Amino acid sequence: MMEHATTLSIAQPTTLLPLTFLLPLVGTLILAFSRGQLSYRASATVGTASIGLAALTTAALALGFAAAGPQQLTLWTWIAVGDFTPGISLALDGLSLTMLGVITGVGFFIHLFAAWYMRGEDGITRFYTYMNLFVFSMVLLVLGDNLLLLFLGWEGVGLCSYLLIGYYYTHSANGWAGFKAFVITRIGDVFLALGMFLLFTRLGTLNIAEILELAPQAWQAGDTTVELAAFLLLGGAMGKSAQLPLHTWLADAMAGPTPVSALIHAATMVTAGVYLIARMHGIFELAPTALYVTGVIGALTLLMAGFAALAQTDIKRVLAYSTMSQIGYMFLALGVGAYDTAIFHLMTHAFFKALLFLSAGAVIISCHHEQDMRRLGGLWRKLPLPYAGFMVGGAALAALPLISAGFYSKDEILWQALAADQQGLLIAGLVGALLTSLYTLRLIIGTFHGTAKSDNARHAETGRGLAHGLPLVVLAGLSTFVGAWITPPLAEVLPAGPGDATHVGHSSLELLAAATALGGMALGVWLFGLRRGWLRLANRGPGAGLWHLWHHAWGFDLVFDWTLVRPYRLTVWLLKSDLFDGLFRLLARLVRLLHLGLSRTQSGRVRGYAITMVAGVALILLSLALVIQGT
Amino acid sequence: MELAFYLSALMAVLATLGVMTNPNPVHAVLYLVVSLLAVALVFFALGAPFAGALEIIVYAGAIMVLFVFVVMMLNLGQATVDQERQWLQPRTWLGPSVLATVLLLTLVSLLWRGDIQAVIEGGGLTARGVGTLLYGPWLLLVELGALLLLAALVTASHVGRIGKVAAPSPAPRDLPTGASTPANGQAHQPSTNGVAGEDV
Amino acid sequence: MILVWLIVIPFVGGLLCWQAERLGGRATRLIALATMLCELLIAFGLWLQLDFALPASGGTQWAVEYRVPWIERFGIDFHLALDGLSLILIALTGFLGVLAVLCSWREIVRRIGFFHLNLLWILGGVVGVFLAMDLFLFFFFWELMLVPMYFLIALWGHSGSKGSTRIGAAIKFFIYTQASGLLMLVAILGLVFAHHGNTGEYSFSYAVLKETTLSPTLAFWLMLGFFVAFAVKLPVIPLHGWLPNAHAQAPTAGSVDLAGILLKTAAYGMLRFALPLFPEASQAFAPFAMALGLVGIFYGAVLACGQQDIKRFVAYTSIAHMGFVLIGIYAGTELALQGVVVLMVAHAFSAAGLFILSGQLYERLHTRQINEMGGLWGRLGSMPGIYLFLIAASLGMPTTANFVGEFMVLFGTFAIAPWVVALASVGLVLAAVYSLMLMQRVHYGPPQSDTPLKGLDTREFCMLLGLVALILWVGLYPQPLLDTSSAAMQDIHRLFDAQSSPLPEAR
Amino acid sequence: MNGVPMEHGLVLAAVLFALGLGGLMFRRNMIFVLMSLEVMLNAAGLAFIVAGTGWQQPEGQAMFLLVITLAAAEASVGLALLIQLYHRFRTLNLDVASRMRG
Repeated sequence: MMEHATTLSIAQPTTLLPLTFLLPLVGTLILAFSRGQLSYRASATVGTASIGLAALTTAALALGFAAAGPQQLTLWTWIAVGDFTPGISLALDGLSLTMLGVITGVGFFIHLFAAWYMRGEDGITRFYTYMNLFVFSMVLLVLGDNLLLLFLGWEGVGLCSYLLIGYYYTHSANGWAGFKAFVITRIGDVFLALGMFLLFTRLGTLNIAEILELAPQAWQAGDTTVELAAFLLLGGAMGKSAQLPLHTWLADAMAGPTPVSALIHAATMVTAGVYLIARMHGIFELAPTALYVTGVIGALTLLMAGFAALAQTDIKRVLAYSTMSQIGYMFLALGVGAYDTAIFHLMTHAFFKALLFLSAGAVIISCHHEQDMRRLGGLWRKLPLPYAGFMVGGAALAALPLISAGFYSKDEILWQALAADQQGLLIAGLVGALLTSLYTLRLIIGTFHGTAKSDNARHAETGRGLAHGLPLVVLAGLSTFVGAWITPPLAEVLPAGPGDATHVGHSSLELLAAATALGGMALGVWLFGLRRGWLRLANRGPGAGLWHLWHHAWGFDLVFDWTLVRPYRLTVWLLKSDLFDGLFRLLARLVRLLHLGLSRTQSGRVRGYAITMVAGVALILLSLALVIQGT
Repeated sequence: MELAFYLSALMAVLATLGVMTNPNPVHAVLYLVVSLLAVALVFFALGAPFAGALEIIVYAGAIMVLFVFVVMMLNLGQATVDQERQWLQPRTWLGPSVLATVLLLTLVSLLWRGDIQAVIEGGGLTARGVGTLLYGPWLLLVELGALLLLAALVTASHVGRIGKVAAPSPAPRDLPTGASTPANGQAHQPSTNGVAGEDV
Repeated sequence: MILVWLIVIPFVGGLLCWQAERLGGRATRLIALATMLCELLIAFGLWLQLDFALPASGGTQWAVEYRVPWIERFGIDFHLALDGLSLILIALTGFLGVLAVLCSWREIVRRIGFFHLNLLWILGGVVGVFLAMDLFLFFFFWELMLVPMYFLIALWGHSGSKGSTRIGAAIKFFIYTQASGLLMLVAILGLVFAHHGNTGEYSFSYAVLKETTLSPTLAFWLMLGFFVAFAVKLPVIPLHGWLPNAHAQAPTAGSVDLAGILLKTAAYGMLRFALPLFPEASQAFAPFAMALGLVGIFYGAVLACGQQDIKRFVAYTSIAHMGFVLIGIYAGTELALQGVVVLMVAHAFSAAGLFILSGQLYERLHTRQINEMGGLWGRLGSMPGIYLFLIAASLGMPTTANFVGEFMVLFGTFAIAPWVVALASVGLVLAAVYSLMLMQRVHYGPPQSDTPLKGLDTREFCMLLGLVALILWVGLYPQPLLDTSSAAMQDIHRLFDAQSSPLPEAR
Repeated sequence: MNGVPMEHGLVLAAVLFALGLGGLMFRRNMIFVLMSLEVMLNAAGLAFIVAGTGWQQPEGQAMFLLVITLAAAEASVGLALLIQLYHRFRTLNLDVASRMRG
């Protein structure tokens, strides 16, 4: 079937479908087997072009999709044993198309930007190999029509994330950050795997469409089994999407190159959990408790991460916590049953967070790898383009009313929460919006305003070239209301949210949300810009304690260190000498001891032997005599 | 006859005690000869004259002669006697003696249970009976005995050889002859006899 | 007759190698290589020629059979037979044999002829184990493969750290396996005598003994004898003591054979003998066996983290992987059993690859201590990339064969024992922990020096690339493998099925 | 009195045997050890004769013959060893030859 993929035709979208992942795969293979023979330019070209072509393919698919509708393509049967028959088969519907667009579209611009960002680095071939492999895995994740293929992509993106976080391998800390990311997400993956096992055992299929069809027939809403399955899937999503309490890896993941953070840890991979829950919405619809817990986790995460983002000094860590917070919004939306809204926010978030990260990357390279806010400042004249990127992206992040993409999606989430009658979640969302405005302002003011606080910042060099400018401009454009015009074709795939039916009170909520965002911004300007009141607050009394707590993101790392890492290390240390084998070694030692004792009797003196023998004979005869006497 | 038995028994025990306690090797050998002769008398008293004769000829005669030869050859004189005196401390012999006594008492107590009703009156058994038995059903055993003697001969002549030291001692030459001739004489084993004869 | 050739070729090849030492090392190696290639080709030819997908017709489960009487008085036949499972494992033996010869091309310089004699005789013994359908013959080959392995470790091994010597490792290996073999012999004799008691005839034939009626108690004890014998070889905690030492101290070729094939003989033995001979007893024992498998997964994973010697590290990960195999075998569903087959093949590839790489690292660095490594990524050319791939395979990354195997086992077991699967899945996290820890400590971090080391030469690169390709092939399209073993696995699965439906009479 | 009770003959054999055994154990000089061995063998022979005559069986005397054969063989080999010992160590002390200790 593979040979069909070579015949390009827009009229038959199915034949185009494999190209979306084959192109990145070809890129990966070319780069991986070049064995260091390619120049920088050639590597970057191959790496970027493969994703660019995949993006074009996606565009063609989108055009075809309008006419032809959902597609289905089976390449080959992966495993066939009994009724266990997952295939390497792809399904294209509105949801996957949206994800595909985000992955290849945003991915292409990030790859392009990376060609500028990574100049002068060693091992660019390795970088693009991993990046292309990542896109390949991510595409398979969203296109897979069964859970096992989805899991293939799911693990693949995790591996690429690990590799790219540890890209600068000469620093051990980077490697350990990647390690942490992989292991924590793997914990989530185990839950997902268990969910797969459960669903397959009960429903006899792994095909997602069939599962969604069979589940309502098999279970009543609220049935324990289906709740359990939903919780297991949720566990997988929490790990991948850095939701409480499996979120600690994301901040450390910033050790990777900034384009990696933009692509993997903001735009695509971390939102895979949202995709998973939206994809499996049929299960969650039957499991109200799990769905509610999803919302609560989202709300808690968005608050926790919002506070933590307030107290970070590394600009990338601020963005990392804001990513967690925004995904928290998406989970909140999922939790109230507004799947399409979550995906919509996923898309806009991909635009503006990629923009923010790329702008941050531009700042970091321009300032000679300086990424501590306390050592930046006053850059807005020297770096106009990144400044503009930060302004537009920040506006979208803080949901500046009307002109930003973020406003439309976040407002929709809050409305859906209200319509679902979840006041608690709504309040959390509003508080989170306030926090978002605050830390966004702090980030922009700290980085671009005031005076330059280090030599690196004073001698910032402006980035040049198409690879630097084009991604920032395009993403900035998409982060404004232009991006909000894109309507994902989700109506066929996902059920309508609770707020789609009526619009009573929608406008008053919009006003409230807008007021919150603007109020937060005003407060931020006052706190960080005009009066510098923030410093006074953060340095004194309880403020310092809170700062410390938030700076370490509520101390989750410490908790995990004491509850998991240290006990595990202790176990390793205790068992190091192989306890069970020790039993056998003890046996061997005992035998040796006996051997030594017995060989002592081997004196070599004949008389001694004779005496021993006679004593033995006497003993035997004596006992014999006694026995005879006894009878 | 009973009297002869008990007297010679007493003599045998006393002579053996002498063997065990005497520090002088030559005296000890002589005591041993006496002990063997006493045992031979016991045999006569019990009515086994053939065995008694063998005892005198082979044991007291041939084997003991060997011992005497060796003692004389090694020239064990006063030094050995002193050495033996020094070794014969109570500390040395007490433990083994107790052990041997225990064994003896056990044996005796086992024998003294009184369930052996037999009384030896003597007579009745002749050399003829023994010969018929040996060359009848026990022929294989006789062959094996001959083989054993041949092996002993080869072993003794091999072991007794003394490296590169000159002056071959007479012992290895004498030992096989002395050991095998009487035994062969009793066994009437021509083939072994022939071998021994060639050796001599 | 072709089956006899399969066994004879390695033995004759070994003798030829032994004598060919006079012609020089190169001739010896070429002869050994040709022998193993020949073996591999025959296995491959059989695979093309025979059809294993369908349940064999004519009342016999074997695709090829060879039988001549051997010791008629005790009913011992020289009985060889081949089905899909045996064929897969024999092909694996051939392939790893080729790898073993290739990977010792530079490493072994002393007594080359005798080395290859031992190497090929091990492989011959293993092939015999996979083909023998007479319990006496099986025991014969089972013992036969131990002796050359002993020499391989004792004569060409590396003396490791902290006073663990190659001789000590060899002796430990021999005592463990020999003791277990004796236990198996006792169980075999017990079975034969039980059969004799029933029918008045002696027979060691697999097919005949399968029909023996046993009292439940006796069946349980005999099953335990077989199980313990195989458990030592698999290995199952707490009978694993020989494995880390033997793996670490053996030469690379020995480690490859040990991990790749010798461990598989145990799984094969369980599938072929322990289960079919004693279905009820095995069924009753299954929860314990699965628990032991779980313990193995955790224990191996935890201990791997504490190792300083890379080969010991890989050895402990083998224990963890074999835990999955054990769980799959005793789950008894068709899916789990097929998963076991895939997992065995996958583990053979990945562990062999890691051992080969460890050997190559040793050739370059002259140390196997992890704390003397670090930052090797930039110094070794393309080797770290392949290392990374094999590490990914060992932690069960999808697209690799290990993933297919592990997940089929888990999918298949979940219906039987969900809690076991839930706990075993935690082992997946631990697999990530130990695998990446190895990667981190060997290849990441600040380099110890800047001088580049020799990259992979053509021989090494081809070997490793072949492994990578095979792992990917099985990971993405395992169907040929599954079709081959399907009939054999269905037979075993039927035993479990027959048990779950109530049967009044004991077999 | 008519005849000797068999027990008496056997007890005599036991006494001689025990004496020989004692000598074997506490003597260090090899020549005495060999003599003790002769005494013990002789005692064993005596026991055979006593039993043979007691039960009126010729086998006892036949066995005695074999015992004598054995004693002769033993004496020849033992004395050869003794000479060897004396040449190696210039003494007849048995405790000196203890090289085969464990």
